[in-house]
Amino acid sequence: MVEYPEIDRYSSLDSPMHRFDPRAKLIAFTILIFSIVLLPNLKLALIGLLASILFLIASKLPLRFALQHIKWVFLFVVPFIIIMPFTVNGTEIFSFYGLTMTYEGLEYGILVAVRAISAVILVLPMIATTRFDITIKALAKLKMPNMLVQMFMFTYRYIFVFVVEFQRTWRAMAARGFKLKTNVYALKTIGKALGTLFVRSYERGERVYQALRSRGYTGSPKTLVVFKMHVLDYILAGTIIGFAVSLHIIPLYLHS
Amino acid sequence: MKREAITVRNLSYSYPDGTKALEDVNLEVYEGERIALVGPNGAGKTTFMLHLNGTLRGTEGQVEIFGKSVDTMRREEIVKEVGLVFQDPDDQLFMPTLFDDIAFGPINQGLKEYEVRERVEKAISSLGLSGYEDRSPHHLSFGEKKKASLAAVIAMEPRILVLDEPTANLDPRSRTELIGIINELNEREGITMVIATHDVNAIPELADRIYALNRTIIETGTPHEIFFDGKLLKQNNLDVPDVFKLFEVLRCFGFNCEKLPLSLDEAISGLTTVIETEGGHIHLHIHEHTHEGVKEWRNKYGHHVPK
Amino acid sequence: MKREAITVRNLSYSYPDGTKALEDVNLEVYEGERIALVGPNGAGKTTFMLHLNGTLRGTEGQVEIFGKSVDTMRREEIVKEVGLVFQDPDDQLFMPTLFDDIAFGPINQGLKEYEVRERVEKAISSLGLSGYEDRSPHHLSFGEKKKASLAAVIAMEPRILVLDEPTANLDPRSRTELIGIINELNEREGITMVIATHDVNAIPELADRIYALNRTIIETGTPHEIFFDGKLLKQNNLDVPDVFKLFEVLRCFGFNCEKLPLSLDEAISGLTTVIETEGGHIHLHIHEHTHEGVKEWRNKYGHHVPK
Amino acid sequence: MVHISDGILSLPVLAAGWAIAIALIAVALWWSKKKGNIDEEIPKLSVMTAAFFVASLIHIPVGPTSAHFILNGLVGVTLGILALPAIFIGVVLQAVLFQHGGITTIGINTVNMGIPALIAFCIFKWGNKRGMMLTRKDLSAGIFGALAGGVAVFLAVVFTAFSLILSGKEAFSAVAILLTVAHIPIIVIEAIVTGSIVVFLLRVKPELIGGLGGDEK
Ligand SMILES: Nc1ncnc2c1ncn2[C@@H]1O[C@H](COP(=O)(O)OP(=O)(O)OP(=O)(O)O)[C@@H](O)[C@H]1O
Ligand SMILES: Nc1ncnc2c1ncn2[C@@H]1O[C@H](COP(=O)(O)OP(=O)(O)OP(=O)(O)O)[C@@H](O)[C@H]1O
Ligand SMILES: [Mg+2]
Ligand SMILES: [Mg+2]
Repeated sequence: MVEYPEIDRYSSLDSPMHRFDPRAKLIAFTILIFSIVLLPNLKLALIGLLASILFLIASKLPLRFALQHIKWVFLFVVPFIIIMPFTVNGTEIFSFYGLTMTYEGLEYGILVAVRAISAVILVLPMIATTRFDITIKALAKLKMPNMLVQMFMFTYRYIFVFVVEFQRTWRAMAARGFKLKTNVYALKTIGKALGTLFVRSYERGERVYQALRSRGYTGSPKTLVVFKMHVLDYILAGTIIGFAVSLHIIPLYLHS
Repeated sequence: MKREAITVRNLSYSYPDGTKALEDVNLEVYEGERIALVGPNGAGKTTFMLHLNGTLRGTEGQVEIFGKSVDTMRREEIVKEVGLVFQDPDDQLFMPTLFDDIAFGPINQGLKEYEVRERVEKAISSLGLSGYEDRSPHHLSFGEKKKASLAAVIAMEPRILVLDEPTANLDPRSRTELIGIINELNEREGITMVIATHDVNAIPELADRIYALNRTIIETGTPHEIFFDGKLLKQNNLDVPDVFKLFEVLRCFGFNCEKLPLSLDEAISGLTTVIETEGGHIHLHIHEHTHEGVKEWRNKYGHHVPK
Repeated sequence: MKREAITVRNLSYSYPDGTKALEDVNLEVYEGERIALVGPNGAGKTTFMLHLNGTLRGTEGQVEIFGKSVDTMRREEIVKEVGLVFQDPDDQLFMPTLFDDIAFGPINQGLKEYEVRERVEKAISSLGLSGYEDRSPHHLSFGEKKKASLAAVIAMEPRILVLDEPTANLDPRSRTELIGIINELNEREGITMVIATHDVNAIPELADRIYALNRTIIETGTPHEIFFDGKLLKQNNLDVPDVFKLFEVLRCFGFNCEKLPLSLDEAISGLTTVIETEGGHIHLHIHEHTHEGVKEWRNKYGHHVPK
Repeated sequence: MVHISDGILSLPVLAAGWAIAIALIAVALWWSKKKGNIDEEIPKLSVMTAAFFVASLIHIPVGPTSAHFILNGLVGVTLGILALPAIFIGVVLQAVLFQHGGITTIGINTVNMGIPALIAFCIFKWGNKRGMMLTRKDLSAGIFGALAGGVAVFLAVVFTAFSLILSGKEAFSAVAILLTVAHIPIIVIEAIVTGSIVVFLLRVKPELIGGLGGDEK
């Protein structure tokens, strides 16, 4: 019904990506993702895709896990691959009941898809190779505003609690013969179940606040986490950022 | 021999994340029996119970209810046979009023309105909740919520009731009340009961037979058989009722009886019988093995309190 | 006389929605004492505990910790004195890993990093949780979560520990373990304890004195005093340990002892003493008042099971 | 599916998304800090956000496929202006935990769902003030809750479609239309569900409605 987030399931493996300092990793890959999604043509995008795949391989994440996380983007990209070829004007490939498929359109559709897929692939070496709480702590070290850091921390923690809670409510409904259909009765009933979830979460929020206060919370919890940049981290981050920038700069020279 | 109400064969289950919660579980419950399911935290009691009404489906093995496999039964059929009461009543009470909540099951069963009303009324009155129909479950006390969640399930008139930790977090009076209600449902309506509990002192009053579960079924037997098996108990983080422990102590002082009592009522009748058969009195004294016996007894339960 | 650790005077509290949860509560706890707070569901135990560290502030009356009013104390001061362990460990384990969670309090106390690490290590090892530092709470069993939430509080080294239903939902071994840990903290570190619980069988092992709460303080006394007061118990949905009940029964059979034991250990020493003073043996027999006595006893506890 | 993935939008749209999102979040946090005790709100807000996040993981059958709840209308109705940081957190977590949406599009996705949430909040408040004239309070809450829920999703879809169209290529308009049409059943579903949640909350926990941090309590 509802599943746990398991993005950091394989964060305890060992690979160059796992050893990469989390702060440097976040910055370098974010820049690379921005770089790739803004690439103007298919050739460059394919280079980006290739690089993304290499990073994924370097992360040693199991293929099945990777595919599970990547598959969603296809759902979003498919309409583009199908529709673009018929809506972008250009050189005709073939015509079909008045629909014209163009070369430019096809290329554009594929470009969008390649950029989207590369970006999703890169999220894995960036996020899935670090325990998620450490990623949040890295964001804190990178000066993300404290209020947002706290929200990430607590929200992430309580997602797990509520997944379990909602699963139980859902099972209790099923145990009394409820079946999920798309009719008004079922939807209203789901509304009530969700209402229950929200009421409980609100009450839990109050208790959590009380528990926080009981442990001296004054609005800005800190954590103990030691990050240490090694020479290798600088080199790796420098290389990735350099690559990201050169994807945009080198073609300028090649064209001129 | 009575009919089998629940038959479980070689049931195994792993959660999607790989946790092996159940492994090769075999069990049978006869019609009208009251079964206690005991086992340490994380033993798989809750997981097992979710299989009894098909909420979870084993990766292997099968579950039969009155001879029919749950795999082949339709949801409505299973739900009519097996009522599941969850540990945390808040998981189960999700309608804005108690009436709506209790009516939820019967409505899903497709009953007519007057039948639904009848069912709700009966369930409410048998749990002593009359007058609470329009209250919101969120505003009830914990004990009332527990009763309400039981009412919501018995309104569906299942032949089997599965209860997850019915006495947890209840104050003593509510606990006694709930035990009384459960036994009454068993006696009056003949409902078969499966009860997971950590409350060992309640077991003698609540169960005819115990299954000890720790991922797989370790042992089954009457409360007397199970509570006598010190090794089994120790290996599975289990405990025995205090009354039983005390009579073990009394035995060290020379009290002589065949069957150690588990509950207070058994203790009274036990004492009476022994006194009658032993010619009017029982003699307690310190004999040569008393201190040794007490020491052994302490070891058995790992009592930490210094003498 | 020992110092007063907690002094509560005329404390009243109503929730914003108007529920009067506490009314004119008066109570004092001496340093190093272990207090059990008993009362039916909804009696206000949890509400009361939230006042002890200033999380809730009474609409009337006041709470003093070691002679200082919580109203005038700064948050950090109160938190250093009073550690509160919540009933549901998920309310309290709000950080993503066990280490962060246990370190949370000490960091807020402004300790240096190495001190924080020391505190965490000590708390973790005294609860037997070594090796769990990097685990997230949702991968822990219920019993482990309970221990973790206690570790998180003792890492702050409070002089007073307030525990809300520490034994609920635990399997018997975890329960025994937790009781042992609580008592050790009391003995070794001299921590004052206030424990709300429905688990009457644990009270003799856990508490020197009982406060019976039902919106207001009904009574206070040693476990013996409270458990002897049948009327008080009945009026407040309370119960007594099974061992005590059983000795009441034994008394009907002619067992003669001044102070009925509440726990198994007391029972053993009680039996030994009585045997020694009575010249080597105890005589149990059915005398003219036995049956009457048993009947009265049944009435007292409203036992529903037919003879 | 109103989370746009990476690789589709143009730089100006992405940049504008981030700029507006950051500005709105800053204003929201500043505003609630000024009005009340934000320290107290943060843990509660986070826990609520977790609940909304979990709710949005639920998929329900729609014809042959299934859809996820969006519930941005409800987030608006319950959290008020704090809906913005909540939605931001949700969007980020969706992107990094489940790869729904993208990294570069976090800004624009926050805007596309957040602004409709605020509009839903306003509709609900305004509507309920008028609606008090109806004889039954929960009827009015139900109607305007449903309206808020439906409108919020509708606007989110429209905003998303516009983001696509604004990204240059008029060719995207076909996708945008497809997206909008595909969401019609979801709008109806969200309206019904949001309406019934609001009615439920009004009965059971009325303080949950009308913006956390409680203006006009
Ligand atoms: N949704 C889940 N996903 C993964 N593992 C789970 C899930 N639910 C339970 N488990 C694990 O399965 C095992 C059995 O859990 P279960 O809740 O059935 O135990 P239990 O006997 O009911 O324990 P308790 O006495 O504490 O209630 C435990 O190891 C638990 O951590
Ligand atoms: N947040 C709240 N708002 C309004 N009323 C509340 C709130 N929390 C508790 N109450 C009410 O206050 C009273 C005391 O509740 P409290 O939780 O303190 O009882 P308790 O003794 O801890 O009960 P239990 O044994 O079930 O844990 C109850 O009537 C309860 O319904
Ligand atoms: Mg369980
Ligand atoms: Mg309580």
